[in-house]
Amino acid sequence: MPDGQTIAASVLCAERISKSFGTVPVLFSVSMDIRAGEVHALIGENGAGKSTLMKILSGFHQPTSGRILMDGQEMTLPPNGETEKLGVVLIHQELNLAEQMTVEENVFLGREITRRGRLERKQMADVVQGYLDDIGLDIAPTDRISDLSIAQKQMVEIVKAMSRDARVLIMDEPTATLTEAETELFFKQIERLKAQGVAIIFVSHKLSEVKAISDRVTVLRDGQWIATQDAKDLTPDAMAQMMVGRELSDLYPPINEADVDAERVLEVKDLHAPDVKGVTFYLKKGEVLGFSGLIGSGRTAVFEAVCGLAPIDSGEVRFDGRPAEFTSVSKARDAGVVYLTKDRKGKGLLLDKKMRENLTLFALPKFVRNLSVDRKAEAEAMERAVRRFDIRSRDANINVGDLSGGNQQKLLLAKVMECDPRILIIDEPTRGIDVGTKQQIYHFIAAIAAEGVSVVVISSEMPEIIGVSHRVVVMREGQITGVLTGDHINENEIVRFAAGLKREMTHD
Amino acid sequence: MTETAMTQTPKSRFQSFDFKTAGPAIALILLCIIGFLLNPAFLSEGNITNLLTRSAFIGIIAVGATFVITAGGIDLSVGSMAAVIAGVMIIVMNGAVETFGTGVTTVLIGCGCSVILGIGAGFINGFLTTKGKIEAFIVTLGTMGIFRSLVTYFADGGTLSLNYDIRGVYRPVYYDSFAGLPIPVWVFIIVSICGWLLLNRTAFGRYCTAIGSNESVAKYSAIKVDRIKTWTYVLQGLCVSLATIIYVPRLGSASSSTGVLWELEAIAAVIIGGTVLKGGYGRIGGTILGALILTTIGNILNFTDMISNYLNGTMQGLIIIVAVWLQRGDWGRKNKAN
Amino acid sequence: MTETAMTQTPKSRFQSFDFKTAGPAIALILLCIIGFLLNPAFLSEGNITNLLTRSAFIGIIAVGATFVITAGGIDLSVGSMAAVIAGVMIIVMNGAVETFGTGVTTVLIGCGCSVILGIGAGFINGFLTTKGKIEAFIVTLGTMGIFRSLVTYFADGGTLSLNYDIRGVYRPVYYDSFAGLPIPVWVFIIVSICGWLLLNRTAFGRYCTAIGSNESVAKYSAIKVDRIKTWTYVLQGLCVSLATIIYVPRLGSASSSTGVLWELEAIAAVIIGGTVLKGGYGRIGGTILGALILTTIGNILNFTDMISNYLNGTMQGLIIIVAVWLQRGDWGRKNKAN
Amino acid sequence: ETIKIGVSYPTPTHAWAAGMNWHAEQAEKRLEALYPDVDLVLVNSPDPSAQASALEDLVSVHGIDALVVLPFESEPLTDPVLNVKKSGALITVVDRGLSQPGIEDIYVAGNNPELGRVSAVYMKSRLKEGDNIVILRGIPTLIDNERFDAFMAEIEGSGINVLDHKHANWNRDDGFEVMQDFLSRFPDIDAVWAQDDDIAIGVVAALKQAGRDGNGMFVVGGAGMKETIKGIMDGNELVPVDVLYPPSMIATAMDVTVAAFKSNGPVAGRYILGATLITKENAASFYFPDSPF
Ligand SMILES: Nc1ncnc2c1ncn2[C@@H]1O[C@H](COP(=O)(O)OP(=O)(O)OP(=O)(O)O)[C@@H](O)[C@H]1O
Ligand SMILES: Nc1ncnc2c1ncn2[C@@H]1O[C@H](COP(=O)(O)OP(=O)(O)OP(=O)(O)O)[C@@H](O)[C@H]1O
Ligand SMILES: [Mg+2]
Ligand SMILES: [Mg+2]
Repeated sequence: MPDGQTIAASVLCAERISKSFGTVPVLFSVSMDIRAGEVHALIGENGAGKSTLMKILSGFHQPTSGRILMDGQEMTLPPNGETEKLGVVLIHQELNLAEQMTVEENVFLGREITRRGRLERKQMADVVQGYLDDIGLDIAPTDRISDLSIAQKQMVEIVKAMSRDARVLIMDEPTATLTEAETELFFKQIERLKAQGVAIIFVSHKLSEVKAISDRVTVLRDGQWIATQDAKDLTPDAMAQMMVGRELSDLYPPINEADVDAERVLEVKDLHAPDVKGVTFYLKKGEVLGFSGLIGSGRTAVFEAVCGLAPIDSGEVRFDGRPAEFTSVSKARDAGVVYLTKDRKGKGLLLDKKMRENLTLFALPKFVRNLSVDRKAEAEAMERAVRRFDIRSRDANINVGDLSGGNQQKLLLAKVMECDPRILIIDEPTRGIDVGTKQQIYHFIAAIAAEGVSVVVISSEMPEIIGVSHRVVVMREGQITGVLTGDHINENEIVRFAAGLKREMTHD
Repeated sequence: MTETAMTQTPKSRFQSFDFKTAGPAIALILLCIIGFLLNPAFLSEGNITNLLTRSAFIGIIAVGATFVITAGGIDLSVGSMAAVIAGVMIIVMNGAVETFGTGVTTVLIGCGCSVILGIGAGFINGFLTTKGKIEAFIVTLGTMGIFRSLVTYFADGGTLSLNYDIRGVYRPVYYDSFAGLPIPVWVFIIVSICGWLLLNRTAFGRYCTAIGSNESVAKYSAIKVDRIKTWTYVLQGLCVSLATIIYVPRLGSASSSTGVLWELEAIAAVIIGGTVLKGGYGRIGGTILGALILTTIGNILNFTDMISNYLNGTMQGLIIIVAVWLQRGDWGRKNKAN
Repeated sequence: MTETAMTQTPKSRFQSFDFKTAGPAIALILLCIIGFLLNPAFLSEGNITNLLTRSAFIGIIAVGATFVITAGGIDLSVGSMAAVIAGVMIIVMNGAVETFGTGVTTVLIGCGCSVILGIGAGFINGFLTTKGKIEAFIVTLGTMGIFRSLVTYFADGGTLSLNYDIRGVYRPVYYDSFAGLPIPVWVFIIVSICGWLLLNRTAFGRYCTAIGSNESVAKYSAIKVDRIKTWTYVLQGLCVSLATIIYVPRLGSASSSTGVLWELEAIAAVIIGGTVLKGGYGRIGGTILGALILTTIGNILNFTDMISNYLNGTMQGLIIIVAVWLQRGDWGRKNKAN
Repeated sequence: ETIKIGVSYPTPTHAWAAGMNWHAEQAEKRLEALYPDVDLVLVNSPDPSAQASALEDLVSVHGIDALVVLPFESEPLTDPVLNVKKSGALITVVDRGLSQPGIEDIYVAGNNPELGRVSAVYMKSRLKEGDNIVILRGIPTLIDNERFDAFMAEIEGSGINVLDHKHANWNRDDGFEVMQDFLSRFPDIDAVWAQDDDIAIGVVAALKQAGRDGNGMFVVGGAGMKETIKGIMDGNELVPVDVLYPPSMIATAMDVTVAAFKSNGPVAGRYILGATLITKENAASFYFPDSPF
């Protein structure tokens, strides 16, 4: 597809790249070129091969066949991030930070500024502080990564990439964990880099973002190149259609009228816990309750306290009308209250284990027959989960760490669903998931709510919250600032509560 | 963790023959061939029996260690624990003679006491590690010193010897055979099978692996991390007590030099067998082979006088390194690895 | 990895007073108070000097171990390495007497030989671990046996002793003082400062931490993981050789029992000092305090005959566990933790 | 004005050393009761370095007037003992001589080469030309070498074959395992020199297990463990004799050292204890039932 002219203008160009892991082919003769000063979006379903292509373009994987041209010159990219010397920088989809080290240490890892062997710590800290200010991130260069929230970690990754004077900046789902406000700040930086002539490749499942920021869009499906088009010619719907290969119906399912008289299965009164300051709310049977707010507003903290993952300082939790303080996660699980973490890599999945072991880990007591784990039942569960959540891996036997990001997320969802919850709390359920699967998940949430399961959806994606919730709770700084129902659930209202511009005390 | 993930991944499918599993077995077979070439008596029935019986001690302890290590812990105290348990067993049995005579009852009392002590000592290690939140290395280094000095104290620096009359009753536990195999070997086999089932077929085993692989994931998966970890140490204690029960009738004595360095041998057996020291991946079968390999090395060195006695340690060290290198099993793929 | 992440996370921002750092210092001060109460001579100048000088050996080795452990490795061979280096040094110096006389030159040749051996031995450990892809535990367990048996071999089972005339020249390195402090203490101070600078102020130190924290992150940051890891073992070897250089003039001999269990002491000093055994977090200052704590415990036990000698190990074990428990520093927050 | 006497020896890790510890403690009680102005301070150390440290502490903290020391090893402790000497203390060295002559005022020791020689002489008295023996040695140290070399020198030319010798580290378990392997390896063994009573216990167990304890087979240990001596008194044929290496030598040394302060005659000098062959006839006089050894 790329004619001679574009090759001349492109900084980095992949020609008929194929890639197999072992015998399993993942990419089939994919071509893509990136020009200076453009934002080139790469979209496709989960497991389409986007991350793999990005890793090939930055030297982390070697292609099985095909050529890579840089400035028109064919070359073999050096491995292990050494392409940074050539100006090609990748932000990995999986967070790639050393947890025990500080922000500054991570940003400069591998290319510290030294003078006569000694680190210029002051200088490096200043540089990092500068970037942090630019991107509007309120952390110090001396903070440890392990103390940060996932979104903050993602921002640190972005800072790390920006600090490297890239000619080609490749970003694999950088915005998956960011809220809209943060994404906006981030896009400002992108615009700035673009103006400096940096070529940017951008992978995202948020198609509206793609539409907003990119100049050209390349679509992959099942490892095949489908199309490369100017973004201005495409609508998000058209993109989705090209990705999935079929017409997508409504993303969100119709919301059933909530049953006003349904009993309250969960009541939380004046809960105080780490990062939670006096939270009161209730959850009704069969209800989908959205939790919105800015990053770090304490939504996660509330439910970690409720589910026995964090200590409760004071307050009351009532389950089925009876006081229930879950002192351990297993007690919560046995009662049917399950929490799906937003940190799939750190807290959700065992990356060095197979899918089956991960799937059944949470609900393992269910699989125990005669003191031993029923492996046949496990295999059946795996089969069911693959069908139900459309988990796609070309090789059923790979470690979960080698699954594509979206498929990991689906597996995580399947894992908590294994224990047939009565209350399902899902934190950022569609992080890194393609539109097609998103739609499935939303329908799925609606369906289990209709069966009488109560669902709490914590999400930083406003449309998602609005699209699936019966009611929406908005939090700010560890407190609930408002509860929205019916027509009041709209972006405007949520933002005003989340930003602290409006506050109402609802006590029922 | 990361390391394993990386080394295991590449194209394990291509290998119709799984080296990672077969590695220790191959190393053991090679050793046996060497032993036979040095001296055909190596493969005599008597020697094989001796070898298996000897492996039983370290092997049983190593089965316990496999759980501890798989769950990301470490236990340096096992050798000293064996010594102190043996010592207390002997004191208790000698004391029980007056009341219960020199019959089976006394021996059973001794064994019961051993089991209780093993479980208790393991629980202390586990409790301090989990609830005390002290690094396992430090806790068990501490208890290692404590147990060792306690047995020295009980023995008054010397040797505790079992009453001669009880010895007669207790002796068969070490020296007798059943269906051609000595009792200690049977105990070893049973412990191994139980250990294998526990690690590979029960929820407990899964939980150990999960904790060793990623403790936070385990916690978020409703696993009682502290409880499971404590259990691994208790299990280790139980294994030590079983090993001690078959050790005591052998020479009927315990002293401060009993079980010195068993901890290193046990851990080495576990690692040689392919379990990952940082946790998350355990193999009981490998552990058993590891214990056999270690014992065989010592045995072979006793079968030849080609090497200066002083260099035994050198041979031992070299063989261990080579055995583990062999079991990596990717010497063929060396160049292809990036 | 995970463990640390969890224990460090909660509101470290809020603690104005960092227990994690102050812990070992508090433990040491408490020990000194106990020592003084038992016997005021504990704080006499002579005793303090002895104590510092004694800490120097383990301390210097432990500084090296801090790097190895921070980068996620472990070195069990240091004690045996010290023994074999001491042995070869003595052989070389005795041999050099004929050519170079009994002057400073001979001593310098000995020291040079020590440094070369230390670096060489460290390199072997590092090379086998990284290029041979064998678990560090196995490699260094193997070399531990090899080094130990080599020194036995060189000494023909006995003791290697330094020529008496060289001893006179070499003696001051251990026994003399400079500006009120014995030479070994100066060496310890210099090694500590260099170690601290290297770990905290150079890119190398950061690379060690990064590798221990997450090896694939380090690899993806274009850090030459294998090379850095090898360097940590070489550094460890260098530290061992320096410790040996000041050890030899103390006793003027080496035998198979030289440096037995130093590896455990060195690792214990590192862990007591707050470095995390699984890597990713190292503290030289803590290591130095850890070495001082260990030596002080032994010293205090020599000061009192209240306790049966046999129970020294018990006291030692208890004190180590309590010292580390103290330094966790979150006894106040006990109840809030889940 | 009390006389402070430091007594330093290795931490007992095997029974012989424990016997020594017992004798030292007995002597402490006895001497302190006898002379109210004498204070004995007993310290033991797990390795040469620690013993050097302990010696430093005895001088700097306790300010001892005399030192009774059983050095862990000769070489490494020569200088530390010399330092104690420089502080003005009287020095008594036990068992292992220092590597520099003239430091000690009093020397009390067993006789290692003699132990080896006496054992060999007994072997020769029981065996004929062409008979086979195996040797289990101790921990590789000077002591072990002295005993072994003297044994080999004495046995040489007798026509008795030494099939092999391995280190059993003065340890029962090692003795058992090494002997098991010797039995698998050599079909014809007529006698065993185990050098030490602990090793001998392991050897006997292995012989019994293999059923090769008859046919005139015998084992010679060494040191003088009470169980062994009891056995000899009772006419045990498998272990018919023992060669003495008395753990009470430390008590002897303490007596002599106290005598150096209390006696009116000179006591400095060398006291070498014999390596007596203990047989059924003389066994009773070497039997201490209360000692741990
Ligand atoms: N190291 C590996 N070994 C084996 N298979 C792999 C490996 N890495 C990726 N794969 C497989 O390659 C396919 C493509 O994965 P990739 O991560 O490129 O998808 P993706 O398009 O980025 O998806 P997502 O949107 O979910 O992130 C998947 O089926 C995945 O399981
Ligand atoms: N700005 C911040 N500074 C420091 N820590 C923060 C910050 N924001 C969040 N955190 C961490 O996040 C936790 C509370 O936020 P929590 O994760 O519950 O919020 P959330 O609303 O779920 O946010 P997210 O969008 O990240 O899921 C705290 O433990 C805190 O350590
Ligand atoms: Mg991806
Ligand atoms: Mg006294």
